[in-house]
Amino acid sequence: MNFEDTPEEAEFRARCRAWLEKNAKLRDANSPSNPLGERETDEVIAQAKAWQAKKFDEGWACLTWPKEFGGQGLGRMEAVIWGQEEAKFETPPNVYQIGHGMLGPTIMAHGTQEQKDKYVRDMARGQEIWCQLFSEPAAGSDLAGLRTTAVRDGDDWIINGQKIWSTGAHFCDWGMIVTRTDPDAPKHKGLTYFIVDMRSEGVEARPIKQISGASGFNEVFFTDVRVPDSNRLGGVGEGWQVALTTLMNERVAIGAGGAGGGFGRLMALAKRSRRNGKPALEDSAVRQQLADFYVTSKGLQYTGYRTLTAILRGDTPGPEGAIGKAVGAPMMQQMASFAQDLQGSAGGLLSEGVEGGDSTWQDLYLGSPGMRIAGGTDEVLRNIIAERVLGLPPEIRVDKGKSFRDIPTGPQDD
Amino acid sequence: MNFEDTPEEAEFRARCRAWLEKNAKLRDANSPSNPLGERETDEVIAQAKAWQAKKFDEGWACLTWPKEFGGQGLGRMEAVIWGQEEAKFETPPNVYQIGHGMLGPTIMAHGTQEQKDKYVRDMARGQEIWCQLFSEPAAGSDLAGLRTTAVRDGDDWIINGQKIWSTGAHFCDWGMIVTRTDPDAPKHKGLTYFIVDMRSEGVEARPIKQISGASGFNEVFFTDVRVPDSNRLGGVGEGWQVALTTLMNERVAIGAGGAGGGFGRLMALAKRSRRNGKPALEDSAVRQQLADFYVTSKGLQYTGYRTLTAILRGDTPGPEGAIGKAVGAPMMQQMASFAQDLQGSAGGLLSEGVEGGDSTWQDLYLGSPGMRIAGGTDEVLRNIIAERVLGLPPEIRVDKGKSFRDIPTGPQDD
Amino acid sequence: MNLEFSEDQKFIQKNAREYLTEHSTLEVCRRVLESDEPYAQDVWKGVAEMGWLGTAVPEEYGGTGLGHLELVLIAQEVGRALAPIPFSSSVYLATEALLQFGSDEQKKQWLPGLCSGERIGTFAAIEKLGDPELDEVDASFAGGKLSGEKVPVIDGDVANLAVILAKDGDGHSLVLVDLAGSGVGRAPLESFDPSRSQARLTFDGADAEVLGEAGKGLVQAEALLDRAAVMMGFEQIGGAERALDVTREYTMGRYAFGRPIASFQALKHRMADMYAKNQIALSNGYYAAWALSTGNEELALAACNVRVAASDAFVLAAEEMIQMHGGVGYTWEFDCHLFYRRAKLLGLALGSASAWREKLIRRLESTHAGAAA
Amino acid sequence: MNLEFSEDQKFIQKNAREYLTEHSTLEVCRRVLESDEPYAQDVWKGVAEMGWLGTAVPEEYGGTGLGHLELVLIAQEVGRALAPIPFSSSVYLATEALLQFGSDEQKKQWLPGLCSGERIGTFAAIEKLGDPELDEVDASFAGGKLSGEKVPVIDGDVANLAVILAKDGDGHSLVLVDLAGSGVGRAPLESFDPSRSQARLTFDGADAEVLGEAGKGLVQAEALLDRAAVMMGFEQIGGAERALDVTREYTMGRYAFGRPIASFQALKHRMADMYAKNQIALSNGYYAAWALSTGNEELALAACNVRVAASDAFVLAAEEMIQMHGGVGYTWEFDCHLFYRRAKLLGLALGSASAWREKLIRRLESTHAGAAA
Repeated sequence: MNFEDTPEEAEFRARCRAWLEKNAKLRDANSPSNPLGERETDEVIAQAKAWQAKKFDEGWACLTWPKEFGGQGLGRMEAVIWGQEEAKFETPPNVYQIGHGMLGPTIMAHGTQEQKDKYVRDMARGQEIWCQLFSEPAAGSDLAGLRTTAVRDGDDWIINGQKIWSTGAHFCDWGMIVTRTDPDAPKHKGLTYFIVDMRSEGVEARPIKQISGASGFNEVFFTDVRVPDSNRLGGVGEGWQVALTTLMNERVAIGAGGAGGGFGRLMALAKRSRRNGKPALEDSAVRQQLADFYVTSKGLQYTGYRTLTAILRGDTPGPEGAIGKAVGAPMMQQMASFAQDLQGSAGGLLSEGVEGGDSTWQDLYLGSPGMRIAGGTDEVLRNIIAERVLGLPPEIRVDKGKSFRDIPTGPQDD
Repeated sequence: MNFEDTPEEAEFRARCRAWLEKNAKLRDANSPSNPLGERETDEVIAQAKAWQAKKFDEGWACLTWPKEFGGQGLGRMEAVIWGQEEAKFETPPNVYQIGHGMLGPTIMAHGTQEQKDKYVRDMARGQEIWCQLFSEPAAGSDLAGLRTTAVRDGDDWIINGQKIWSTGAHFCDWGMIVTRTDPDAPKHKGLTYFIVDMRSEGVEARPIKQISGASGFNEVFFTDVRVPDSNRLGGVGEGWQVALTTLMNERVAIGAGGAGGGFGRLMALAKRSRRNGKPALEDSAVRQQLADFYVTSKGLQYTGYRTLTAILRGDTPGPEGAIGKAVGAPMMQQMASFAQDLQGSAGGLLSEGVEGGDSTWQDLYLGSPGMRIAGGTDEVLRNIIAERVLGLPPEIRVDKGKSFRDIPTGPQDD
Repeated sequence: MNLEFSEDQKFIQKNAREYLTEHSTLEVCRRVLESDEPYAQDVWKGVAEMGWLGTAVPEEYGGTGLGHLELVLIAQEVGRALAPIPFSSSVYLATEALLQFGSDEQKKQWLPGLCSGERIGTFAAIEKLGDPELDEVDASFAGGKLSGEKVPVIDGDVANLAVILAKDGDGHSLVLVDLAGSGVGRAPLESFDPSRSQARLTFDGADAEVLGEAGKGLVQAEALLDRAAVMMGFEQIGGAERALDVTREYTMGRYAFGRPIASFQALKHRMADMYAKNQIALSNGYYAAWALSTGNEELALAACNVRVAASDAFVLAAEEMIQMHGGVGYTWEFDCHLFYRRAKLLGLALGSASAWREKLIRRLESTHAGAAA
Repeated sequence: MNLEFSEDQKFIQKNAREYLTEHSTLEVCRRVLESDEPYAQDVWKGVAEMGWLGTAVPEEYGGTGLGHLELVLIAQEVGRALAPIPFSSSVYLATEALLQFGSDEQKKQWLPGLCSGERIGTFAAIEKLGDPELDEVDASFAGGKLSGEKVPVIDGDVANLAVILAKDGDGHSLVLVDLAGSGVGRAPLESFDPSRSQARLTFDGADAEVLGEAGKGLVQAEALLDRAAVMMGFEQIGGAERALDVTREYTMGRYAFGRPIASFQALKHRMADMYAKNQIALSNGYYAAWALSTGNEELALAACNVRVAASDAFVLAAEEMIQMHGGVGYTWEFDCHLFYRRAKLLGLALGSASAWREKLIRRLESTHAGAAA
């Protein structure tokens, strides 16, 4: 049990730090993170690509990937240390989270040698950006209910349908899509996974405006989009297994961000705000609530460290990682709501208005419902914990064993 | 909209009050009620019977029942006023809650004229006490799953099986029991309801010790107990409908008690206890929590008044009455737990120990889990609200339409 | 005992619902939210024509001479519709302040305009971040002139009449200010719920006159906030009820795993909790409405009860509404965020629920009602 | 970075679990609960023979010379077993106080007896209802004599050695008292969890000697409570984990409506919440154990974190345990109430979770760690 760096780790950390200090600026550590963020402009994308290229060229990209695929062949510990240090600096938004965190590993796990050679190294250098095309309007938490079809046509497949909640699809070059190739099979079967060129004819991405006003997500429409069979990842009908690899990584990624930051800023707000005729930070009820946030967020942080310890030992992260997001995302909403309450009437403003006020908490209160939904709703995560960690019985399934065509999808079916 | 008595009501209230003052002593209004209480001794039972006889003889028993059945033929408003006033006095424990609140109305609704004549008036005078025999060890929230059988034998029925959670069965003279008379029918069908003499051969009541140490409930074993068909209430196979009448009244009765009392005593405790170097009542966190209890308990009280208003207008109380118990019972547990926390280390004692301490809250913390379970668990009540008030779909039923014999009852069935 | 509204009162509510269902749809709320339009003038005009602005105002001052029992039911419908109009500021606060504390002359001067909707009123006490005590104000009144700043003031950008709490010598007074007068500055502020606008008001020797008794400003402001809290409580309850209705309907029609998501017990139980919270708020509201309408001293506690319960209920309902809608609930195009924004705004408008909890306990301590509860 | 116990440490934990599973069953807990027996002497003797009482005590003083990382894992198993023994009082408090503050002579005099289990120690600070500040004590020490009263003192009826916080001139000191000496009175008190006994201790000029530095009693008591909170936290987590395990098993086997009640989503989600709470407590525990074992200054915050999280987790787990068992969970004959009582007792034993929340914020304010969190 040790929370401190070994001498080797400390040395590596110092090297990361030195490179970062030369190439970027330290950021304010007290801002809460609001990951489901802004719509990336062309300028931001260009900055992100430049930053990734610089990292790649100087040996700081995709540290754990094999050197042959553009990585550095380093251990997970080094990647963690790099991540911790990079997070302390102002860098362009990470538009590679999905590609590097989920899709690269999926190709390396399920792709042919050709596919690995063709895509993975370029993905590491980041001059092309990747997105994921999973959810559909009628298939959210029940991902296996998806309806986008792919039909074989000679050496190609023809894709038709609609995807939704694709982060960054409007600026991405490549996507990874799950389609239904056999509607007569039970719903988890009959799915197939493809790599799709987002510039193909028939692909149209429309940004979705979120309640915060930002548009990080897209609806993506596929009309007779032609994809060569060589872009198929995994076997025909095996798309669900491939998708699970991707999803497992998603929940770990989102969970880790869920409980981020903001506590110091909340203490500072409590110091400035009035309650019961004195600064709110002197109010015992405020202090009790602050303590609860602190205890929970520290607990989540250390839970993350425990998961990391397991990963460092070579274990696969298990479903217990779901608690980071299951607890962290609702807590962010509660923190934001509490902060607005601390502001009193001024909390009903979007920003500024009174001395010291800004829009941090309002933005978070508007952004946090998305955190509770994207990448697995609170409800799905509790089911995962209940069924896969505690081994409780699954839901009674009315769709089990039925062919996809026969499953009710709306009241009209009754 | 009016919370105050009309002149007629005020006059009636004064009459109640005058009689009560002559016959009983005012009680301390600040004690929280702990309805699932003590084991009644013979002495207590004798006191209760004497009090009921006095009320009956002087015209204060079962006010709303028709005069022919020993009541006073008064309106519900008068009954409410009487109840409010009587509650302010020290009286023997009400061992008639089940008989007068639930069983009498059930006989009046479903009984034959003979049954009404034979039982109801005596029940009003209270020299014989009644209990309810519904739950079984394997049929708690799922009451329709009960297994106690009644088999026809000439003019009689022979009852075999085990009931549980019968309040007061060990001192009762009469019981009302639901039995299964047709195991091949689907489980809500095939039930029949009887009146049973608790002194019959083959009836054995064993008190159940509760976690509080008290024993208000019983297990009751039936071995070849013979009941004449003239004691059948309602038709053969119609027991479920008759039982529903009883249950509807039970939830209203328990719900009304759920949020009772104790707030003033909690404030007083907060005044005596230390926190943050001052009386806990000056601590803002304590005050916020007190306020929440107050707001919720007042809300429940007024919800009860709304229900009462509906009853006074002649409406049947609807399933929305479930919120009294669904919210009130868990709140009592939270209040007790909070009070123990206020006491700090002394809260870990059963009673006394430090100045001003008594066992009120410890008793309530031990008693409140029973309030959350008896007469419909929190979960059952939420289902009732969800399905019968909000009209949400019922649970997926794996037992629907199956004959009772074929329904899984344990892992061995799989 | 009769804890129910009369048939006549229910009829008024039914009318109000029908009118608003037709004229103040969520599209109207969205229109105001998405544009620079500070409030829906069409709805405001209609509501004025229906006579709702003067529901509790005697006919001699331009009102309809009904009362607060009728007004709270209309407020509930205004809340249910998320009507984007300055109803609460003008009716619960400015009009109510004049009704309670105004001289006959002041009533004659201002109430008819408020009832007809030609005038919009508001009330402002707060100047500081948080939930300051009422006496923590710096704005001051002397010699008929008001100076200082109030921020944020709901509907402060569209109101033309304001009731202001200000220092007045050693004490405090409520003063009336015509916002069209000189020495008044106003700057719109970005609102968390842009369907209800807010502003910063600045006074630099603006003409003002005392409303009610000079020096009694704190007591009067507190009484005014109590009264407004009851009406606002009904508005919040209306919003919470509709949030539950919409969520119920959506979850009945949305299928996952081959069944409506409303059939999943986790959602059912949470909708049951929402219902229970709404009912507890409503029952507290009934009692408070009775106390408000009869002038019963129970109002001091009842106002806190309904304010706390209704604020919590509406915020919970709106949060659950988004969550149970899933991904679409988080889109701009769905209406969930209209509720989410409004719930938060109304929950903070008269001070946070926490501040009202504190107020409740202070009152329980001073009335000894705590011991009798 | 390595947030995990070593294989050796896990082996010790496994052994402890096996031993307690065999020798400290719930029947033993119930035996003590239902009788006048103040603690299970058989289990105490066995635990002493296993060397657990001196886990963190150097061999020269009769211990096994392991450390606190091993001790917290044993504590977790003691908690899991609901062992009815004065482990926390004697080990986390009295033994720890001697280890941290005792002179070499004091250690030699007392530690061997504590490690062998012949002596039972306890600690007492509290005299007043609630969560008084540490300096709110009236007991006083002067000229080698202690006078005053401590109530309640867990295991105060069976301990023969006590560490007492008392006034000492202008300051406070920790003092050691042999409870067999003259001038010591003790009266058993009814415990909310009768499987752990409690008493009132009175001192009337009892012989006592200073432990640690005279006048530094408050600082030392605070440090001692921090250390004990970590070990107690693991004991609470052990209890919470077992409460979930038992509940899980019961709900899998109990059928209603033709299916195991564990298949109902409302129960599943709440068990998931219990699991999450337990994990959050455990992760805070890991960090605190590291800080405790290395003497890292992070202990000041980490002790609060684990104390708060573990107290809340165990109480929730025990409440849900009864609820999910339904009617039988409410019977004396089922074991749920053993957990329910123990959870509440341990949650109050070192001061309520609320008091630890307050302590956490005070420390965050003074360390500025709040800003860096």
